[in-house]
Amino acid sequence: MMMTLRGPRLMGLSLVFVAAMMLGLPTAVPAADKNEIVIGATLPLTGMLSMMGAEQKWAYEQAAADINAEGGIYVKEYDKKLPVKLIVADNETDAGKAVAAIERLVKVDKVDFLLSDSTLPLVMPTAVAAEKWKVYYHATICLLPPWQEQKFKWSTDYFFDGAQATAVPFEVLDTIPEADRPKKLALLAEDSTDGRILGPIFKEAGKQYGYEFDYEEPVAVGSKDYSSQILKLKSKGIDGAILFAGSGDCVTFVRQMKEVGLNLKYLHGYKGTWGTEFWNALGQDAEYILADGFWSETYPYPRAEEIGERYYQNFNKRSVSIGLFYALCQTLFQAIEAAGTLDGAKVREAVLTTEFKGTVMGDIKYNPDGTAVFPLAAFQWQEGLLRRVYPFVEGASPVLIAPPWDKR
Amino acid sequence: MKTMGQNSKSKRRLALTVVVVALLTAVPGVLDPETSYVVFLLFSAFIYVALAQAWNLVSGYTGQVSLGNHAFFGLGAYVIAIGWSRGLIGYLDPLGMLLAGCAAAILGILVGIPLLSKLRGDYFALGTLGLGEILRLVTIQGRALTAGPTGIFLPSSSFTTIVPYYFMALFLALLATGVTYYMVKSNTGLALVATRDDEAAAAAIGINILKFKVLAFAVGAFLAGLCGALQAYYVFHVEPQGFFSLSWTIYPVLMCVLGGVGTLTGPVVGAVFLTAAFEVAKYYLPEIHPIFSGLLIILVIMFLPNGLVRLRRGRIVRNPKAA
Amino acid sequence: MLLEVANLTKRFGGLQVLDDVSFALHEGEILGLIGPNGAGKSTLFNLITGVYRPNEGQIRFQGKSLVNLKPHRVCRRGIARTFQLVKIFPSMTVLENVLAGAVYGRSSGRKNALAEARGCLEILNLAEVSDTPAAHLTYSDRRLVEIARAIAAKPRLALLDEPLAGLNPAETEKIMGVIKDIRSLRGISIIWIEHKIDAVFNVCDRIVVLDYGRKIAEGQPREIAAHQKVVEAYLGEPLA
Amino acid sequence: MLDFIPPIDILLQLLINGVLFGTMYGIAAIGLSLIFGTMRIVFIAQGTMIILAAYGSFWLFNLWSVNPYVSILIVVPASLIVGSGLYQVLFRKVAREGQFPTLLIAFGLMALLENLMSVVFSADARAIQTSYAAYALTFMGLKISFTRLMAFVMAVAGTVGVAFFLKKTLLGKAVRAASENLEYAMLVGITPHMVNTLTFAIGIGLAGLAGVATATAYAFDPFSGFVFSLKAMIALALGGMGNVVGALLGGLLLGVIEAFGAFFLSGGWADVISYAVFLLVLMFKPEGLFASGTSAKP
Amino acid sequence: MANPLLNVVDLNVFHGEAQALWDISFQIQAGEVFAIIGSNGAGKSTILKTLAGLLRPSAGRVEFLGSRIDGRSAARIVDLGLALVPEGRGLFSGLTVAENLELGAFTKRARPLMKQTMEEMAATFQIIRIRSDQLAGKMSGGEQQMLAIAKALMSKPRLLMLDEPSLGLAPLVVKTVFEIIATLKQQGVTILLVEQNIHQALRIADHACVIKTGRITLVGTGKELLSDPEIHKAYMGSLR
Repeated sequence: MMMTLRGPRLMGLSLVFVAAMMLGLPTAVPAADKNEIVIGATLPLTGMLSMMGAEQKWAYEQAAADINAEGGIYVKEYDKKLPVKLIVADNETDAGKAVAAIERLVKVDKVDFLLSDSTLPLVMPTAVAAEKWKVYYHATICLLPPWQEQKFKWSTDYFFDGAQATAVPFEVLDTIPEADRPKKLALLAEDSTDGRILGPIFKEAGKQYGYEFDYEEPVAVGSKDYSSQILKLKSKGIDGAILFAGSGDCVTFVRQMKEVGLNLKYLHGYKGTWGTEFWNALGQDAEYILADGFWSETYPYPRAEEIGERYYQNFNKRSVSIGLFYALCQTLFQAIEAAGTLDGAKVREAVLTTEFKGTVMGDIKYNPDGTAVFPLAAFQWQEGLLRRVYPFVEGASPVLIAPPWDKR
Repeated sequence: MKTMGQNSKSKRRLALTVVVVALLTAVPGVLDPETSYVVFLLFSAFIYVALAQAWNLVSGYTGQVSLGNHAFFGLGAYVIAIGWSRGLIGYLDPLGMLLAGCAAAILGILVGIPLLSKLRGDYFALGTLGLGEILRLVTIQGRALTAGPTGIFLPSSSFTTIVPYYFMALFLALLATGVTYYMVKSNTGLALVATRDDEAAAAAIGINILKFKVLAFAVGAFLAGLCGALQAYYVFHVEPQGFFSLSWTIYPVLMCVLGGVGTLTGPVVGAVFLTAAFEVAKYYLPEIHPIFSGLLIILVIMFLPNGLVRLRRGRIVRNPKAA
Repeated sequence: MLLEVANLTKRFGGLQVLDDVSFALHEGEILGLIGPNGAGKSTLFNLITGVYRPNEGQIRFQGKSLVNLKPHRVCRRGIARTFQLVKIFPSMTVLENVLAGAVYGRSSGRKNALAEARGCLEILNLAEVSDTPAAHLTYSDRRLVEIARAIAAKPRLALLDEPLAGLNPAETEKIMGVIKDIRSLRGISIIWIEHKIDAVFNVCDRIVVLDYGRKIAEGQPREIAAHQKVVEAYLGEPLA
Repeated sequence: MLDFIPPIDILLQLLINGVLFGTMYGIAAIGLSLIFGTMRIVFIAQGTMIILAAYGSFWLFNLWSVNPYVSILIVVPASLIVGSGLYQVLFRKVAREGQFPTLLIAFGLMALLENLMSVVFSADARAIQTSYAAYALTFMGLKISFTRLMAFVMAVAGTVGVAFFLKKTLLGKAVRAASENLEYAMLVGITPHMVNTLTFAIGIGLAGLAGVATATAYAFDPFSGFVFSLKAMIALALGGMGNVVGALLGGLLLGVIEAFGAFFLSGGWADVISYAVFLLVLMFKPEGLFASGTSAKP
Repeated sequence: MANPLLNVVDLNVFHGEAQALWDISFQIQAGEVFAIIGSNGAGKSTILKTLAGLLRPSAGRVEFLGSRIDGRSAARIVDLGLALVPEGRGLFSGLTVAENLELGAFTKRARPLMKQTMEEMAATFQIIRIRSDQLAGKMSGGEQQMLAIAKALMSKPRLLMLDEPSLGLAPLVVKTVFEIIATLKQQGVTILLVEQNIHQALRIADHACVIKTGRITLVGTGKELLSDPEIHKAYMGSLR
């Protein structure tokens, strides 16, 4: 077997090499005198969710730049305004990597606070990590029930309320004259964490509004072929549906719907239908399809329009989510100022007790259990633009019924 | 072999190993584990050492290219998650981890027997690759037992310090290396290497080829299962996507290849080196480091196909006459 | 009777490689197995050692059938072999090669096996190179290692497949001596496939001749040398 | 879960859908089969190459309004060149080193391309939007997607083209000869590098064709290639390695299995079934379901 | 003597780290049949493989038509006109007879002449006419051997090398093979023949050499060697 005996020496060498690399990693000196607030975030900058991560990162950076333009956040403990330093680490759209990235933010970058990662499969493990290292984690885009179940002490979660969010389609449907309403509804929720959690809640909400699903089945993630399912829908005479799936899957689904000739008067997409890319991929076929959204630049709140416009200037497209991330930063900054300290526990306390006024999401108030909710919006593709149809506050458009494919 | 008059050499090696282990044991005492990132990095490096060693045993010493490490890793993690969430095992429970390892080993045996008795190398690699995919899909469909795509959340309030993780990972790395060393140095090693070198000749001297292939495969699975179990305890959230990720196979393979396949120190060197290299890449190239990793894989294979450890040996004993 | 081969037939697809071959081997005998290329000699070895299964016929070793046994089982019954194309374990040292034979043959315990292995290396004059990686050996030493590995398994019967192929006269002499030693020192019976017929004639007790899968002659070397069919088989046709 | 017995036309529709989609697996599998047959390389990046070609077609359409079916004329030749380049740069040197170096290089290439594409093109799902993108022909009451039918036609044309090349041209015969016995092939004057370059070019050329088919008929993102590769491997295992027609048939079979699995169970289980079939075939019939009766070697 | 067609000078070849050939030298004149004979493992096939460019010599040189070919690729060598029918016949068993023949004419030099050569082959070899669409692997051993020779001839060789063309064939078929070789000789094809069927080989050979353990031990005309007692000793040892 001729074992090589030079291994140990090589190993020693490589240990030296590793040590050298460690030194190469910049290590923050724990400052006796604070001159900045370090806020870290792990985000999917690469991998499947890198689009979302990029958007979220942009919103965080805007908020940090905006507050720094005002000189920073006044912290009573130091009796001065401290600028915000934002550090974003990549999680490669992988929970394990996200946890490792938190470890680095905490130990190398010595962050004072953590801002939210993206989507439940990444937010939950990072919330656990924050719990381990006792750093305050200001989270969002994580369905509330799983988060509540864990009884986290070091994080909060700002997200839509399941009951409200799942009621949206029914509230919208209720605005349609009874004769035009779809008769048979289907619930198609993606076979993922979110889909599994939301599925039953949709049913519950439907019941409350007097709607029943005549068909429901999980939708396989990333499948290139949904025709089997669409055939089932057709054979059951379905004419309205809620589709919870990623954007690629939604594109495939809608295309095959048209191919197979399944006519839906009302298709309310969740998660996969709001992107500009969805429209680009489907063109006119996307018309009349509804989409969810965390936020709208048509909201009548301070700076909402401005932030939306800034995003448009930068990326030449509209977003229905950046406002949420921007508002998340706004509430964190306000809470830090209110707490007057960089102590995580106290800032969390401040988050729970402060009434946040005038964010781009409107006013926000956290519950004692660490959650806060915002209303989920609904949009409909009309002439290539997302028109807000819900909530029915100022600026909302009426919903349109989709004609059959051959009548368009 | 110690009977071969290499006593002084093996003593020196032993001494060096003891010194290194002693130094590593002292790390959490010297550096504050709660604030030092190095402790964490070493923790993840140790897990990779163990995983790389597990693959090395199967593929390096036995010559069966397995791409199923992540299947066993994920299975180990799920055993912990399911057991702990139902109160059957506890936090950082050694018995639970043993159970996880055994579950992985049993799966290894069940799958190994038909795959290893029927398949040539390429097919075996594909078959094991398929195994990981199947487990991932089955856990997604696993409803209440595996909590589907959501995965299982574990009581994170149990966490107090990273120190026990550090030592457990160190132990796993040592265990994997030790098991490999023991298996290779013992009669088993003779059978494994004989099988790799020439199956017909191995069978002709009385070696039950299938038995040893399956044995190595099962031991590799056991070690990977243990690693998965520890990772489950560390992340507190076991879900299909991350725990059945192919990277739990590919990175260890890459580490082995970089360090030297079929050598004892190769996987150790490779794992430590690459953990550090990826870390640095991630820090300086946050948005494009996977491109760098891909490039690194290609470059390593193209220019160091025999790894660092082999490279040195090759230079020393090269026979000038060889055509 | 140590080994009895009865009516052995083997076909590969349509090709009849062995056709109704029968012979027997007595305890302590050295049996030469000769015949032109393609006569089916190596196939016979592969049938005895369980690499192939016969289409028809029986193989009995010490009274028990070997048919359907896997190669490693056959070895544990007490039959070791070498290969026509030398098969050593190149990434092991010489001692490790032989040790593997001792450990998995019929020795018990590592210590005994080690002693056994060293003993075999002694017999074959390989002690000096025992720590050399097998990959670095000369061709003739590889042959020797292969034989040493086979006898380290403590067989009752050793099947040697052209151990002299590719060796020069001095090396040939050496291995012929070794073959005799194996029997006299260890009491191992031998079936020996060889093309170097003079060597076979000098060493073997009896000879079996195969041609086109059939046994065409069997007997003592002197008888075989005079056997018309044998000469024809070898030289193509009767000498002028 | 069988809550109703489906009428025959639905079963037929399922069959058609399965076949139409299965050709995509099939054409990917043929490329893999060629590369595997001559070089023993398990080219796991094949799916990613398909996606890369799909992006090629996508951008040609979006930036220069090149009709996606016309883009075949650009994408496929480009793929041929990329393929031979890949062999020359990545595999020529390593091809002799054995199995896992080449596997790892293919994996590295996959990681590299996936992330490169996600950085350059963004990770958004894309699809080509044409007037006929969701148009379906009606044939005896059955709906047949136009783009999928075209994809099917392209796949069949690709298969026929490759089969013709292998059967009827001297170079094609040389490829078959070399994958049967490289040494014998060298003795008649065939150089391994020539054959390898050729097969890699064709393999990636097929990926190019599959890429155009993907871009026109399906939505794709930078990361959807890996699953494609895995499915192509399954198709390959079903069809028997190194067997062009078998690979296509394997793909069709897989497509049909998935279509029926998705209908009768659910999408998630359909994948489980296809992997289970894969493992079972590997375990019990590793020569593939459509292996021609070549005599089992002793 | 005129310039030889093939001139082999002091060829040394290694198999891995074991030397297989030592200082092999011989010449072949255009139009003659040259035989290399020797027992199994003596190194005959190694010589042919080296000449064909499949193995690289570590020392020595090979001149063909006055220019050096050692170290050139196999493809280049066959294009120059050195065709080898290897042991095992070198056929592509999954390809048809016609396809095998076409590939025989793969070289740049032979390709333009493919059609014409094919007709010539069909005239010489009956089987090609009848069974051109049959898979080569499905033919009998004798037919395969004919096809293998025809395939090699498709490359329009200046020197045809045959490695044990009679191996594994029934006596009657062997006779036919040698008849073919004789016909080729008459047609002026230069042939390098490796055989263990020494009588047939020497009878047809103009010149021959005997190789033993990698070294040439005897050289002479076919007739001289045929009556040389050493030959019989080399094969049959003390038989005489």
